[in-house]
Amino acid sequence: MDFSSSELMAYRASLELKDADVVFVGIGLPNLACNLARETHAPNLCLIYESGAVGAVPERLPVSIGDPALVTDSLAIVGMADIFQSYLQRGFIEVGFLGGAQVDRWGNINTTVIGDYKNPKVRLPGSGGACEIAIHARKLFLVMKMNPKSFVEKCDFITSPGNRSNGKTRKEWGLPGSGPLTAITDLGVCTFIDGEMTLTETYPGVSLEKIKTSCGWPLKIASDLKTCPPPSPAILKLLREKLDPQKLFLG
Amino acid sequence: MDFSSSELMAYRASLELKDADVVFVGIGLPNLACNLARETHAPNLCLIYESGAVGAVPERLPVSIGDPALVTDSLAIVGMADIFQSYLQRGFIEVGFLGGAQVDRWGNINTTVIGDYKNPKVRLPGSGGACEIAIHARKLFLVMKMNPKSFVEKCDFITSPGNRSNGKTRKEWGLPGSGPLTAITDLGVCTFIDGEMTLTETYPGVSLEKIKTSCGWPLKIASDLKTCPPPSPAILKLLREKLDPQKLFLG
Amino acid sequence: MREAISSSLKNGDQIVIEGFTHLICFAAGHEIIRQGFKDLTAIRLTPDLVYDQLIEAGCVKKLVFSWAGNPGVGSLHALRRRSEAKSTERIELEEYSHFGMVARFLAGSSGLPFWPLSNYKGSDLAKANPLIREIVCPYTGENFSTVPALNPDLAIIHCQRADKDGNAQVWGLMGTQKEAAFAAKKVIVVAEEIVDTHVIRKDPNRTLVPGFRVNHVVHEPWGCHPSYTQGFYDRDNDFYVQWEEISRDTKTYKNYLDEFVFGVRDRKEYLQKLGEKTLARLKAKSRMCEGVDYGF
Amino acid sequence: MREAISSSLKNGDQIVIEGFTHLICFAAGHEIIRQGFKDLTAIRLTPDLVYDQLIEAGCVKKLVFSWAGNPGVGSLHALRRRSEAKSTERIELEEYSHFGMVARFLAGSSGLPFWPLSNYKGSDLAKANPLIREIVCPYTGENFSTVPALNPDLAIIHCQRADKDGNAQVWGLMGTQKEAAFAAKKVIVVAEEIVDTHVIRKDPNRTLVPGFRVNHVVHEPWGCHPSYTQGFYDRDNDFYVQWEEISRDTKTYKNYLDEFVFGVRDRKEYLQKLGEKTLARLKAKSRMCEGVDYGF
Repeated sequence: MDFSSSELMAYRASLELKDADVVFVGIGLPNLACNLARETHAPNLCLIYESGAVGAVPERLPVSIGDPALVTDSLAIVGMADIFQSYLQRGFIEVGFLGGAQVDRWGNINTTVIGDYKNPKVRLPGSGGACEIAIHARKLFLVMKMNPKSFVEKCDFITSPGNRSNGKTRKEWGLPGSGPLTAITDLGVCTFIDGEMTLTETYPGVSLEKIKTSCGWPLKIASDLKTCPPPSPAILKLLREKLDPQKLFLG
Repeated sequence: MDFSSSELMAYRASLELKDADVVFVGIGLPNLACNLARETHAPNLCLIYESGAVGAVPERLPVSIGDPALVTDSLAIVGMADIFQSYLQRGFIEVGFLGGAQVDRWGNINTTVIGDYKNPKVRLPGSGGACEIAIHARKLFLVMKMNPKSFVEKCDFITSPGNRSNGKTRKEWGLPGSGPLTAITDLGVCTFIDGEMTLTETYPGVSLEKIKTSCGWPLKIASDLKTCPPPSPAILKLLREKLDPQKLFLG
Repeated sequence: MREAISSSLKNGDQIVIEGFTHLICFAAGHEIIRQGFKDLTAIRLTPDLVYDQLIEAGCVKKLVFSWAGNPGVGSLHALRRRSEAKSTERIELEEYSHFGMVARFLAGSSGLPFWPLSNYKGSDLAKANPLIREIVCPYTGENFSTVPALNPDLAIIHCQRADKDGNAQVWGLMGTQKEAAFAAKKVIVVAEEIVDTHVIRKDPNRTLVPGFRVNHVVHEPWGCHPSYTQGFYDRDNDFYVQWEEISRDTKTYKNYLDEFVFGVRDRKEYLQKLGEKTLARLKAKSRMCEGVDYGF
Repeated sequence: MREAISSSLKNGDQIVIEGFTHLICFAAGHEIIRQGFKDLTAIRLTPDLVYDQLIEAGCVKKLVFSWAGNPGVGSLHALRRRSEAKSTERIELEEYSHFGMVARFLAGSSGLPFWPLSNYKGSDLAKANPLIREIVCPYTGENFSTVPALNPDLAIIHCQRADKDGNAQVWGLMGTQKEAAFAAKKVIVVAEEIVDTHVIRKDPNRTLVPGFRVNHVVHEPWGCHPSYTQGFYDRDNDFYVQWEEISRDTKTYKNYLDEFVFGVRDRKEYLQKLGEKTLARLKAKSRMCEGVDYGF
């Protein structure tokens, strides 16, 4: 059966979600993963968007996290002060997803600049809510495509702290959230072991060599390397016909 | 024309209000004064209650500051966090009224205990919102009946700071509000001059002697002592027939 | 209600029954008295009659508050009998102003251990309460007061309507109910009406507490009397006035508790005792607003 | 709108046009461009297209923000052309995260010079922005980050309906509109509908900004396009996608501004240019909710 790496990423990410989890959702693949989980094993997932939508049930795939489809029929709409103070900082967000332009072995993420901060080669959008999600989410998952430009030895700028940043571990910084637990990429899945990204699953038909050359540092490989099971035809049908028919996020 | 001291106090307090003032209203005489002002010279008075009612137009005289009549047809209902942070602490409350069990010459008010704090002779209700109103109201007026027990040389406890408390002036404490400007009593009206309560108006038929013996310290008397004009029959009619027909607060 | 209280509360807990004049859940307070809990730390801006009854019934070890009276009427006599020089038994008091209590709930609901406020300078309140402290602004160098976070073991939130998952909607005065619900470790939502979730979803801006924060949902019509619920029933101001008489004397106070708290099994029986005439007098005259459009 | 902007704004002011995806008042942004204001400090969590247009038009000296992109589509090219190594002209940037910006508005709207938050530890953001500082909790001794208060000279708040006094009601996403309105020195309320005050008073819990805070009220239907107003019109996602093409090239960008900003006298003419078909495509399909009872 044929499927794209984006479809596989969305499917694999959905497996990390448990029913009734309270999830802080971004746009793109994480959003697809959440909607897939709701359609399959986690019907009571509570989707929260930083825009203030709580328990959203979007009729259409939202193009932005402030889409009106996230408001209609939500369980609650609250101000952003409540989202960041009473939901996130209070510790009620159980799952967060992040991605970015660069990630290092400790799961530090850069969404700010490529190059020097004051004189950047590329000016990226910045943190948005990413920094506080990285700090407070009880369980943090990374969803990013893997290549030597994005999986780097050292981030040009640490927007969102991972398991070890600026010379200290999370514990030493006293960060309340879990920090990155899993990185779901288009080539395989990495688990953070002792805080460091370690390849634990490859995708069907992806060679270990391909993965190694796609990572900017000598990636640790788990001794018991598994192959990620491919999505079933039913899952693919859901993704293609119901969840992203316009292929907005599924390449 | 015959009238009670409460009627005179409500009338006199109403004269301190300007049209469109944003007023933090308590229950009792200040509330009557505000409603009288709305019926006469200040129709656009904006009444705010610490319970969260903004621009209230109570159909009946509220028995408590959380009365449902303060909600119906208000301009806005907000949480108490907004009332204290965004309305009062932000400096948007132009007028506040306070009273209490004891007041001293500097306008310090006690609504906490009579006697020692840890072992009080009488346990009073406490501050409620009084302390923060005394600190933040742009213009503060006191409304209290005068007798030697309530107008005292020294308050047993300073709940709400006046113009000079615990050895420092308001300025030295850095308090943003005006502090007490006027004290409206049942015998006369005092203005705070250089922070100290000074008798500036007597009521018709009230002797200076009576006032002096009703105050617990040698009360300063203004050289240009005036007599407060009595309320007109129209004002009395409003107070008795429309604003407090059940005589809840008008003795 | 019986099961919700017995499974959520234990002796010595910190409890908050929120609601500022509006939505004070007397039904919960009476159930706590009936179940005979002890050594509670009772937390409310305005203890009101419901906490005075908890105190008289011997459930309370400590009171955390900012205004303790019978609004517009008089004193809380059970409290006064336990807090004045002549008192034989005493309860512990921890006292703030309203703003200070609101700030404590804000800290607790925001996951911070403290909250800064511009308050208490020149007042004796900070001297009387060592938990009111100071902090320096890193930009202006000014001093500001702080209060510590409140994270009570249990918050009881009354609302007009909720669904079976506890998604609770409130209109009219909101007091500090939202902050209390997010600050507490456990939450009981008590509703005048249990509605289908689609009723909640049709107007999501009215939701004050999301279901994922709620441990128990109780359907208790008239659960706030003598307090009130906007759109359902008025405050029983006559009762608040009579209470001054009832509560001043310990014998009449005991008789009241015996008849209206211990003498009934639940709220239904309380309402029967109250009688049709009282309920008819207090029933709200409808003042509907229009709906708004959530379409796109 | 013309008079409201010209009488409220001056060169060099700090301005905030609030609204998170929802209720972004493009009509106000375009009027500011037409009137040719200069050296503005433009403040928004998400600068979005409207601030990118202010930047391209040369109105902005400094940008204060937390996420600068075209949501789900791409970059803000006017900004990138003025913030990267190869840029010939530069604008000043002051950068936070969303929570940091929300906290700055919270401080400003609460009358405090700072706001504490648990954030930024381990991140480079605090290193890049010296205004992010630290404070120590007086109870636990822990360090927390602080951000300074924002009190902009002017806030522009779009809402579904307001009365002539500026009492403004909003439903759907509320972003940080309330905080911005209370933080600012002057406030302009822009409404899809001007209603009689009794419409506001019938549902007071929906009021986000009270009239006494408002200096100008402007009636501007479709004032947010290509952003949206819940219950009135949908977000023009197609335009946001096309914008990537329009804005990447300075010539097509200039042509757009010439035609849709400088080429029209006001919002009415902009809407005529947009055309009936676009408005028909975006007009909201009604989804009314029910009213609630405010009686007692």
